[in-house]
Amino acid sequence: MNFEDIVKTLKAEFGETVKEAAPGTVVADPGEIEKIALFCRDNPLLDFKALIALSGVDHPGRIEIVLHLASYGKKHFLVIKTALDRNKPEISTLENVWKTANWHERECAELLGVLFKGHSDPRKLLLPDDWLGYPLRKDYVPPTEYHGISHSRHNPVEKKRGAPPS
Amino acid sequence: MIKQELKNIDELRILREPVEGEMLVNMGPQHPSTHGVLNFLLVTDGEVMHRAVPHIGYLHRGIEKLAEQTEYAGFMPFTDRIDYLAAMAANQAYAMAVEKLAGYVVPERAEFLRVIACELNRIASHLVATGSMAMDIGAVTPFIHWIREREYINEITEELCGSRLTYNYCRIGGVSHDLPATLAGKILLWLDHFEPIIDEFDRLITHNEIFVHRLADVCAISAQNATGYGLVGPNLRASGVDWDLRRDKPYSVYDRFDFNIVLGKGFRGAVGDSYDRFVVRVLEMRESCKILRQALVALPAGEIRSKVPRVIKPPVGETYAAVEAPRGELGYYVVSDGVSSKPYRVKIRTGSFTAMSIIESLSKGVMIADLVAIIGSLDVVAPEVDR
Amino acid sequence: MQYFTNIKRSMMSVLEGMAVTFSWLFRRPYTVQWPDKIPEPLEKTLPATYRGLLEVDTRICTACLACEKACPIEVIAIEVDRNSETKERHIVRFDVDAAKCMYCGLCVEQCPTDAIHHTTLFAATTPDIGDLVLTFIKPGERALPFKPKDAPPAAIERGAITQALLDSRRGVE
Amino acid sequence: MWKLTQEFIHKFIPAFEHAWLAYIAGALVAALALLAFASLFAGLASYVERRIAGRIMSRVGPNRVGPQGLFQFVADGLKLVMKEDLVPAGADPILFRIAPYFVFAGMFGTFVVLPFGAHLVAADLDVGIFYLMAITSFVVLGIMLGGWSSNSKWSLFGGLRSAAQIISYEIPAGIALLSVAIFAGTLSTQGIINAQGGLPWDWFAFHSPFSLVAFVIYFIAALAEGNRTPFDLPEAESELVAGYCTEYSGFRFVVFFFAEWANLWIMSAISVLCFLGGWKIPFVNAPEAYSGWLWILLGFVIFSVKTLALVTVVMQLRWTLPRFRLDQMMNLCWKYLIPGAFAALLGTMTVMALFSWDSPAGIAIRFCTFLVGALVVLYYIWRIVANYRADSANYKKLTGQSMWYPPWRLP
Repeated sequence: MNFEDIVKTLKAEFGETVKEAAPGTVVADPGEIEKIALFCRDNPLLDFKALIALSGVDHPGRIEIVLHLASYGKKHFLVIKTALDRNKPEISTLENVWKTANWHERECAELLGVLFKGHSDPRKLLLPDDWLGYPLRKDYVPPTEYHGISHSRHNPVEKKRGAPPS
Repeated sequence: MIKQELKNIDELRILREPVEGEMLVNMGPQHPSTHGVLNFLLVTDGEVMHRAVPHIGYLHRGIEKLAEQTEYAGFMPFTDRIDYLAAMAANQAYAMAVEKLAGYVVPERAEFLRVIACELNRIASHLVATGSMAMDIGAVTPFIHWIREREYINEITEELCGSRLTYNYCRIGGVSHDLPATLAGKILLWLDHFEPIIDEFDRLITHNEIFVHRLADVCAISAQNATGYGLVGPNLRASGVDWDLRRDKPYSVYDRFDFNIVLGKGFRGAVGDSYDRFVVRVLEMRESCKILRQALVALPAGEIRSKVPRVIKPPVGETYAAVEAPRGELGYYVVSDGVSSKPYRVKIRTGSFTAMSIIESLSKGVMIADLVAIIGSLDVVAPEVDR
Repeated sequence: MQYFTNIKRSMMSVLEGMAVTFSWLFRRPYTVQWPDKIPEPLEKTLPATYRGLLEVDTRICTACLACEKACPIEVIAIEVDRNSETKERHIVRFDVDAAKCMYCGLCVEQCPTDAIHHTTLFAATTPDIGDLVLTFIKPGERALPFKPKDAPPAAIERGAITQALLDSRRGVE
Repeated sequence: MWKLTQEFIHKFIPAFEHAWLAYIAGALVAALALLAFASLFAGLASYVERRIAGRIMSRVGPNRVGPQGLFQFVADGLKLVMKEDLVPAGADPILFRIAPYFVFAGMFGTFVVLPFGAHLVAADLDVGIFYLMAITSFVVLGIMLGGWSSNSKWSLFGGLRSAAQIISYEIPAGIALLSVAIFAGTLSTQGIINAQGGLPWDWFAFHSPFSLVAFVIYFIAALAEGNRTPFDLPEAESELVAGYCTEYSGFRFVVFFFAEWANLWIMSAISVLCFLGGWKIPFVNAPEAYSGWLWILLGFVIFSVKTLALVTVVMQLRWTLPRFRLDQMMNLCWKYLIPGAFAALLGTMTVMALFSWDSPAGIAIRFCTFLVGALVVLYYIWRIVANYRADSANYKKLTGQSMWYPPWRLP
């Protein structure tokens, strides 16, 4: 089932909240995301039973959440993108649609600072529990030490014009 | 005493108050059976576990942040370090992503060389997976035999691309080294030697009754549960879902080879139990041998790298390219802003990350010895989970 | 009945497994007993494409700094100073930090005259990690960048320079 | 040895009237001789097992310490003795220190009854086998103490697992030995051996198909009691790090280590003496023949050859079979071994009641069970040759060398 039919069925269901961006990608607005996700998974025509990846991208004005969906039965793919406001990124969790979203969202939350409303286990996944700041944001300044352990090592092969921190 | 142990982490809010008679055991980061550095907090009642709370992140090197500070071509050696057992798959996926983004065409011979290196790497990775799983169950000998077979593969890749583990064999637009004349013969020689050894391995372990009883019907994962938790690769196929990127989303030259996809058929118990995952990996090794033989015969002549500028500046855009790695789908979502020669964002999707997330839900009422068997059967590799 | 098939099957599979392991007793062990019980030093047996310790032949280095740019983690440091009146460029410093290098081979590909190349050496143990910074130009010396039209000097056996450097670090004469 | 030393003293120092002093001297000599033999065997067994394990895994095994690595166990022993044997914080100091010696006592106690030759036995107690079963329960005590007192959750798991395992496997072992006692009519070890003949089909193992089953069941139960491989749950490397002896280091670990390797000899010695006709020389049946020194020595050689054969089988099992899970191990014991042992007991009794030892039917039954046993061994050897041949041609093509490399040809 190629991309145009997918967009047609989505538009039939959700009207203008779903717009077609690049080939294979659809842009949806954050409020609707849970309903769209449930629809994609349960509709027999679309049958997107697998969420391949949920990634966050930090753009200057907005944080984009990108969902890569795949249907093992129908063998077709779809990318759904939503833009969130950068200073207060909030989106409802997709955990009860795809269970794998649980860990993807925890990782996206701690690395990009996105708040997933209704998430069952909002602890930090990869970073230590008392880590400050969101590392994957563009304006993130890495701390030089953590609990007294310094991050930078003297670069023995220093260049005269100021050695970049290795 | 228990509360004092976990005072600073607000674990207890997640775990309910441990009932009298329950014990919190730390299957800690330095435990022999967690492949790499993982930590399970087991809430057990004697041998039977009520819950296994995984703690990951010990090996988080922030590769995605690193990607934003290195050039497109310079990031290739880092992709080996994501999953050191399947370095070739990571290389190929990254190379494909950037080639699709920048529109470079990979010559025919380079595609074949990539497939050959990828299949060799898949056999080597499955050797370690099945071997270490047998070792976790208690049989030490198969692991050492499999590591010996892997030595032959390391010697072959040493000659092909110079390194035993972190190949760094792909380049954007092709491959770094050409196949030496003598190496094709050596690979075929090794394949003839290797196939009877798999039969011997089957006689030694796969059909061993104690091994079967230790694994059959242990944590069977249903197809629907596997897709829901995003399992990929051999774990997914063992649950009966017929999905293999090499055939369903054909990339590179895989559509020219005929090989069948191994599915879990409940060989000695439920479909999708640990024994199925083990047997699927062993059978997949045989399939890879078939692909290798066909690829070596059909290897065309020609140059191995297309003309690519030294500093790559792809246009604005984003791509997602995925490869069937030994541990499932390994995908790169690369976003470029068209201006700088460094990727704007690289998201790496790995198989072990989702395989690790299913362990917590499986661990209800399971014995500790079985938890060791599940981690082995799901073939979780710590660096791939934490990136 | 399942009771007896279980017994029969386990007896047979234990016997089968024992037969396999016993047959291994008569097969040749695979261990290479490095470093002392092997016919020839291991460096010789490694293939030519092996990416071991880096080595720079400063005589044919054209000081184009391609390798330094290609290296993703700034392991190579080259300093070239220009003599003001004679407009001549000299390589004053060519350091490779072998401890930090990840042997990826990206620098070797960019070098036009194959001055920097991999050797098959891998045993780089030195008392202090600082010693692993291979300085291919002695402090105070200056090397003339190689012009492609000059005649290429005599080729040296690969690995000789780095081995000499490491031996001098370890106090081996 | 005990009686021998006593007669020796009386012969040479006839005026010596303190009988009890001679008694103690005899005991001391016997104890020291047995300790020397046990420790030497424990050390060499550990070396040989590591060599066999090496060769099974196509590697070499220890060959650097001493000629071909023979002194490896001396090096291990010295290393462990010199290491600081620390007591973990919070551990129960007294119990932690006593535990290894309980295990050692339980293990070394069994040597008193084990025969080495016609008259070479420390003390031929007439409660022989009963004494054996009683002493091995000391080992359980020691292991549990070790597990509990080292104040680490993993050792606690190891200790409890081994307690469950050894206690529950003593039942099938006991019943299997019961059928031996009924056959031989006595409990004393020398008596049992005298009741069996020298030729293989005169051994008790081949007395009837049921006694063959009893032999197999006893062998499996002995494996479990020694924590050997299919049952090495207490110190399962992949789950409990090293089980009950995780926290032990230094000399205390040597004692645990010694107990485990000495147990190899005990386990196979009991099997050989009860089922495979001890030190009986094949064609010499008359009891008075076993008085000359040469015959006793020949008896000792045959006894140790049979025991070493069983020891190698146990060693090889360790590198072939995976480990049981706790509930599977209990399931195997209570559902398979114990009913099997009772059936074997009933079987041997009926066969003994129906056919006397020398009646042609008795001989016929003995002979055909022996044939069954021989057939299994021949099939095993045939499978070994088939496995070897399946790979040797390819190996030659790949590496150009012939694959044949007999284990005794050490690199």
